[in-house]
Amino acid sequence: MLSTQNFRFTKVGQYGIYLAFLILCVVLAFSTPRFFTVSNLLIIGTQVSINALLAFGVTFVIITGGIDLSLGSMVAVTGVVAATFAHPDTYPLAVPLLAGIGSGLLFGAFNGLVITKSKVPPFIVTLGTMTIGRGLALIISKGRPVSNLSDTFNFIGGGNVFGIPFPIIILIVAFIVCTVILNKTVLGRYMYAVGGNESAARASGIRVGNVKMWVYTICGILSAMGGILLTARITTGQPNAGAGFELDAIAAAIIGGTSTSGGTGTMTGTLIGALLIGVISNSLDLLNVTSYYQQVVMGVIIIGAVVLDGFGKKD
Amino acid sequence: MLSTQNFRFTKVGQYGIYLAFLILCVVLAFSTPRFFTVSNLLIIGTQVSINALLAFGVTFVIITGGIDLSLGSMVAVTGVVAATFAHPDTYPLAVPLLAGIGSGLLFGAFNGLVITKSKVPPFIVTLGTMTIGRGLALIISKGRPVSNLSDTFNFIGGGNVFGIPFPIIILIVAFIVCTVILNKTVLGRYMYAVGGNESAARASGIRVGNVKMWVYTICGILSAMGGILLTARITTGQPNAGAGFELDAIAAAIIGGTSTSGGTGTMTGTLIGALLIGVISNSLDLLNVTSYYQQVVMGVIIIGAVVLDGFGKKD
Amino acid sequence: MPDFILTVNQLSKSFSGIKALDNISFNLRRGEVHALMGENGAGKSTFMKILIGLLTPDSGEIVFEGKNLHDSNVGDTLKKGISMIHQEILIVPELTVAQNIFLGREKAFGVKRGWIPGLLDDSAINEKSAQILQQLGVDISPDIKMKHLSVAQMQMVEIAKAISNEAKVIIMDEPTSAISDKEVEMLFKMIRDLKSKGVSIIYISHKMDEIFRISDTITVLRDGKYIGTKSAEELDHNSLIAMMVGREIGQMFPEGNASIGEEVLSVENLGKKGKFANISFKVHAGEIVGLAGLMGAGRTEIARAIFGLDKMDEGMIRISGETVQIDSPLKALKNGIGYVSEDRKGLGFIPRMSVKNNVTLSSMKRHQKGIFINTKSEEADTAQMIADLRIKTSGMDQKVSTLSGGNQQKVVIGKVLLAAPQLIILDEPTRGVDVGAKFEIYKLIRNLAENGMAIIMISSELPEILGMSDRIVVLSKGRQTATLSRQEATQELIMRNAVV
Amino acid sequence: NQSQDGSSGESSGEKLVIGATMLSMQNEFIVNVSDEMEAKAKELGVELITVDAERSALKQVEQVESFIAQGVDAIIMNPCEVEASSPAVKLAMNANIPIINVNSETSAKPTAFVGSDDTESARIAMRYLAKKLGGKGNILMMHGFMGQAAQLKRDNGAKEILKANPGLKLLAEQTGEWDRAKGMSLTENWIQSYGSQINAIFAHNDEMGMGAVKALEAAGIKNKVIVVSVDAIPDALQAVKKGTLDATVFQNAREQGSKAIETAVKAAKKEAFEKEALIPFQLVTKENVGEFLK
Ligand SMILES: Nc1ncnc2c1ncn2[C@@H]1O[C@H](COP(=O)(O)OP(=O)(O)OP(=O)(O)O)[C@@H](O)[C@H]1O
Ligand SMILES: Nc1ncnc2c1ncn2[C@@H]1O[C@H](COP(=O)(O)OP(=O)(O)OP(=O)(O)O)[C@@H](O)[C@H]1O
Ligand SMILES: [Mg+2]
Ligand SMILES: [Mg+2]
Repeated sequence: MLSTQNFRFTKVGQYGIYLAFLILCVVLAFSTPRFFTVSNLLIIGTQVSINALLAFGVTFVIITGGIDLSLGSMVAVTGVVAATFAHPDTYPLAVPLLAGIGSGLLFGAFNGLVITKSKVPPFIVTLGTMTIGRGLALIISKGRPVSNLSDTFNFIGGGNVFGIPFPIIILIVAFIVCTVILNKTVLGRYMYAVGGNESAARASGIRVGNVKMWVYTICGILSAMGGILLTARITTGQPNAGAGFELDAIAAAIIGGTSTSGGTGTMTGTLIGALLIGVISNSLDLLNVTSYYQQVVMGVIIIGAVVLDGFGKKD
Repeated sequence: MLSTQNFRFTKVGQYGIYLAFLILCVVLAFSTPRFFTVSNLLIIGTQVSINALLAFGVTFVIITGGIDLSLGSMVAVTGVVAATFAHPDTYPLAVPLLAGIGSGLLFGAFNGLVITKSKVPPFIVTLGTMTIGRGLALIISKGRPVSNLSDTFNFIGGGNVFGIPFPIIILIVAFIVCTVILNKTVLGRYMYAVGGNESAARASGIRVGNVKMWVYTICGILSAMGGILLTARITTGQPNAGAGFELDAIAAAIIGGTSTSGGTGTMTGTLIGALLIGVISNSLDLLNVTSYYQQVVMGVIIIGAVVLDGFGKKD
Repeated sequence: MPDFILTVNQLSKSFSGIKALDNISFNLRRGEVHALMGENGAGKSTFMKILIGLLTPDSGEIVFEGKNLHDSNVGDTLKKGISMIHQEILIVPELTVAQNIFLGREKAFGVKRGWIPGLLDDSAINEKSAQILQQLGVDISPDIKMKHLSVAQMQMVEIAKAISNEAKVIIMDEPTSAISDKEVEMLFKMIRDLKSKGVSIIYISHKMDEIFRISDTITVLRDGKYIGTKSAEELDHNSLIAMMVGREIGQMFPEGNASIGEEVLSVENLGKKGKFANISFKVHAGEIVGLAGLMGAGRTEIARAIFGLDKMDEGMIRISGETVQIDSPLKALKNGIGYVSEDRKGLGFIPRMSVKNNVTLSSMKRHQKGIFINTKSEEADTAQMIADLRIKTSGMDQKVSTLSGGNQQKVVIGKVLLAAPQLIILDEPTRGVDVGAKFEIYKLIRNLAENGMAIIMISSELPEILGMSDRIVVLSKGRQTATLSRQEATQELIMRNAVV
Repeated sequence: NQSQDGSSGESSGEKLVIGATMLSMQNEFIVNVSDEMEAKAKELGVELITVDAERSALKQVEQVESFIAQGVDAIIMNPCEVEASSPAVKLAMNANIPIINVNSETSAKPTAFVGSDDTESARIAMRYLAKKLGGKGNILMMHGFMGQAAQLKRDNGAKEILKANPGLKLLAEQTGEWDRAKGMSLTENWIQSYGSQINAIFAHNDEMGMGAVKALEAAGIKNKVIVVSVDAIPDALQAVKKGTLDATVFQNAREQGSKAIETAVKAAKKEAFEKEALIPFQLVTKENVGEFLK
């Protein structure tokens, strides 16, 4: 009753989507023998990893009631920065990694700072930094792809450990860390509180501004991880990379049950959301659906999955 | 204090932004003599017109607490549909216009229907229809621009009436009609009520579903007007037109004081928001700012304008 | 010189030019219960929010235990030992009861030591919460999500939260507005306990009897100004009201002389699984039917079902003898049923809209010419309502979110009245409303009845039920246990039927 | 119902499967190449799976990964990027699947290349401008999406010729993001800035070139400004015929498409094939536009 009045974008539940995802997988397994093979599943995992990292980051942000549209630009900036330091025989691997992550951290912290200090809505701030970031990536790289990267660096995107692609390993580690932060730490608790009812959080003595700073910074770090992964995967720092990634990441989070009005969401849901998107786009290619129709089918399945999700619950 | 608890994206006020806009114009008038000429102002007006039409539409939607990401795709679909009927010596002018507007109306109504009937958040529904729409535009046009349009049709985008470009006339008419709908009609009042507190609106006897249907449908019609204008301006129906227009339109609305949590917003504010964006991008070209830096400056000015807006008020 | 734990000097605060507090001075002794009284909008909550650090004053100083409390934020004040139960229930719906109780204090109570910084220990929090809730005598599981609780239960959790902070000063801003007598007794027991331990309480309430039962000292504010501080013994009911309102109010419940007319509403065997069953009663024109019962008895659920907000599983509703199907509020309004919810924030008003736009929201049919709004008729009706209900507002364009609670309530009543119903359901119509306004609302209800309106009044305040109703339906755990006439009803009889 | 020839049923197992990933199926030129590939594949009786990389190198790499996992017999790639699409080439080579780059290059060497050098297209366009202007004049350049391979190469080609012609002055350069409407707005703003100073505009593609023409026409100064762009899409050819667009540079979609399939089939069957099939650009002006209009 109380206090639900302004929950605009109604929450999408957390269980139905698992079912929707399962159904989709079963249907696919029957429609093409190529879907349910180890190699294809590993490919899907690898393909999903970047979007999932961004989606984890934006899940934190959305849980506090914010939004981050600058994800894609952060991917470009951090990728270009990392690539700049990743030429063979220049610096040890740690340098490009730290430079990339560091630039993402700064970018995210800047988002957080502007959002908490000014009263500008996150939508506008991050729309602004999305444009700024795109410009920065082009300025840093002088508009040209930064190529000729070291093999050790490229390993991050293309290597295997015991047959498991490295991006999948990063994905799993990030998932565990994010889940712990969200569910097991005070910071995670405060994220839910700030997003669930900012006044109540403030009245409980929570420093709302600090929580927001953290959240956007973490989102920046995760975007940087995505940027590094992308750069290593295509072995180039691409200043125009990541365009539109923000929408996919936000979609994954919302499909997974995070409500844009804040206060709810889980990392598992987001992971499923990202997998759902990844599986659809993989299987549309496998089924050789013509590209124009792919887009139509993609849209229909995403809406359909979330509708199905809604049926699973009562409320 | 009270009842603001869930207003996530804080509202941006309605007066400061006028000041910010004025300051920007004055600065520009002094930095380049070419800015404040009749011909340049008419060009800005023409360039702004499409974004403004979409922004008016999405203002209605955001006021009810929703969002519409499918604007850009609707521009493409409606533009292509209109162009298909606009070849010279085929149909009278009314046919492409009605076909374009009609397809926008249907598209918008479909958005509204899915949003009200399913419990899927508008963000996901319109993200889905954004993809679907893009696919449809490509399917209809077979991926190719639809060109060779009649002169009467092209007049809509390129013609003048007493020296005033036709797009500006459409813009002014649409602005007046939208303002009247929002401020003077029962429907407009209900939009504010639904966005301000949906449960209370329902308990007051408002058919919330109907209001939402109207809002998305109107948004579809305005997008179609944008699509027709664009098609007539570039004398081609482009299936890939309008990509990213949704973000510009939403930005214009929010810069103009519409809160993404619903319940507030004015058409005048949105118009100023659209003009602000238009003026910035026009003047960056006039001042010949390098393209990489253009993006940085654009982002900074948008955030800056809204920050300035915040200072104007106390709260 | 007495031992003041808190001293406030010349505090002022205005909102966009309007003075909410004007030079307030205030002293709080150690171990006293100090009541803060005043009409709706007098500035009580604003004052308290400044004390806790949620609002910053324009001028003035606050001294707590000899130290200036200047520039503190809420976190600091809470740590220094001031805690507060807020008037508007401030909870995080998606978190559990225990998580809400310890929100902001996890570091002290529920953090495991380990190599991950800030790792939570929810089982410790749950255990501790269970203890506190038990002390308060409330039966709520600490690990259920807050959003599943009723408003009353939420208020109990808020009380638990404030009390468990081991504060030296506890501010209670209308802590009993949503709870019933049983819980109030538990709270008072706690307050006495705390007092004996030297804790000071600032107590705000519009319920006069509570004030005289619990407080040692009473300070009165009026229109943001300090009126005076007296010890509770010096005052009686009437003199306190006079201080608050600036005039005397005679009899609280105006005499009714409405003639009972035709049957308007008749419900038969209403039932909703797990909520209520076998509810049957009738309401006639000019009649006031009271629905009495304890918290959670199902009264609100019945009202919601009749108004079409919830579906019911069985039963029949007749309006003026004709069976109607009501599946939405719109249908209810069309059938002449109006509802003033107990949840005025959730279901009552649109906070960002003006008084005028709220008041006319349910009656736009009468204020439109074609698709356009007829501003003239709208303004005329609003002006009428502001005058009739004595809504205290700076103008009909003031946003409802900035009105005081009582005036918000009047706006909601005004909205329902303008829809011109035959039957009006008032759910806790005087919750959080000051004495003066209460009296006005009672007069208003009487007036409506005299003009032939049928009225269902739900209230947790027995005197109100007894003073106003022509007939009283008593509910207990979703069952109808008695239907009493005005003559036979007594406080004891109602209570006996409410607990069976 | 019955299939007329052996293109279904048992025989489909023996049919060659070719996977093709295209830069963008929203680009008319690419769509033309793709259509030609489709037609040729049908003619040769091979199965062609075409996917759209939507201008994302990452997506392209992933699509090639999928092709490899599916075990296609050959891959045709229309690269999004020179560098960033290279991992796809390496992956295919490592998996011993022939990969043919069509239309543009990658830094990693594929099995075969069919297409032309983008830099050359800009050189051709710029040389034309230089000749028309008599080696002297003010030029505006409209870039494609910044940082993309085609934009970079066309930029390089144009700058080369500019350097060789010191009389040509680059007044301003700015991106029109391949888009006609953006190109039009940009030109409108340029007209405000430079007005009669403008002698010529070089646009990185026909879409933007058409936008420039529209803006110049609206301002009534089209006859004073020369506009050249690249691609020779039907709209542009019409405009050249009408004389509104001064010239465009023709890329042979037909030949690129059919040659790509032919090469892929040969490579898959381990027959001899051309390692590098260069299909030349052609300048299209009013004089020779008839050859290209069909
Ligand atoms: N955020 C605000 N903006 C503008 N005016 C406000 C705001 N908050 C409170 N006010 C005004 O300040 C005055 C004091 O309000 P306050 O809530 O302190 O009253 P109160 O004594 O607690 O009343 P009640 O008994 O109804 O709770 C009222 O006139 C109210 O309208
Ligand atoms: N939002 C809610 N979610 C879950 N259960 C609820 C909710 N609100 C009320 N209930 C439960 O429904 C039952 C009936 O509550 P209802 O509010 O109708 O009681 P009431 O007699 O009106 O008492 P009150 O004085 O609390 O309004 C109770 O068991 C209560 O706990
Ligand atoms: Mg108060
Ligand atoms: Mg109740």
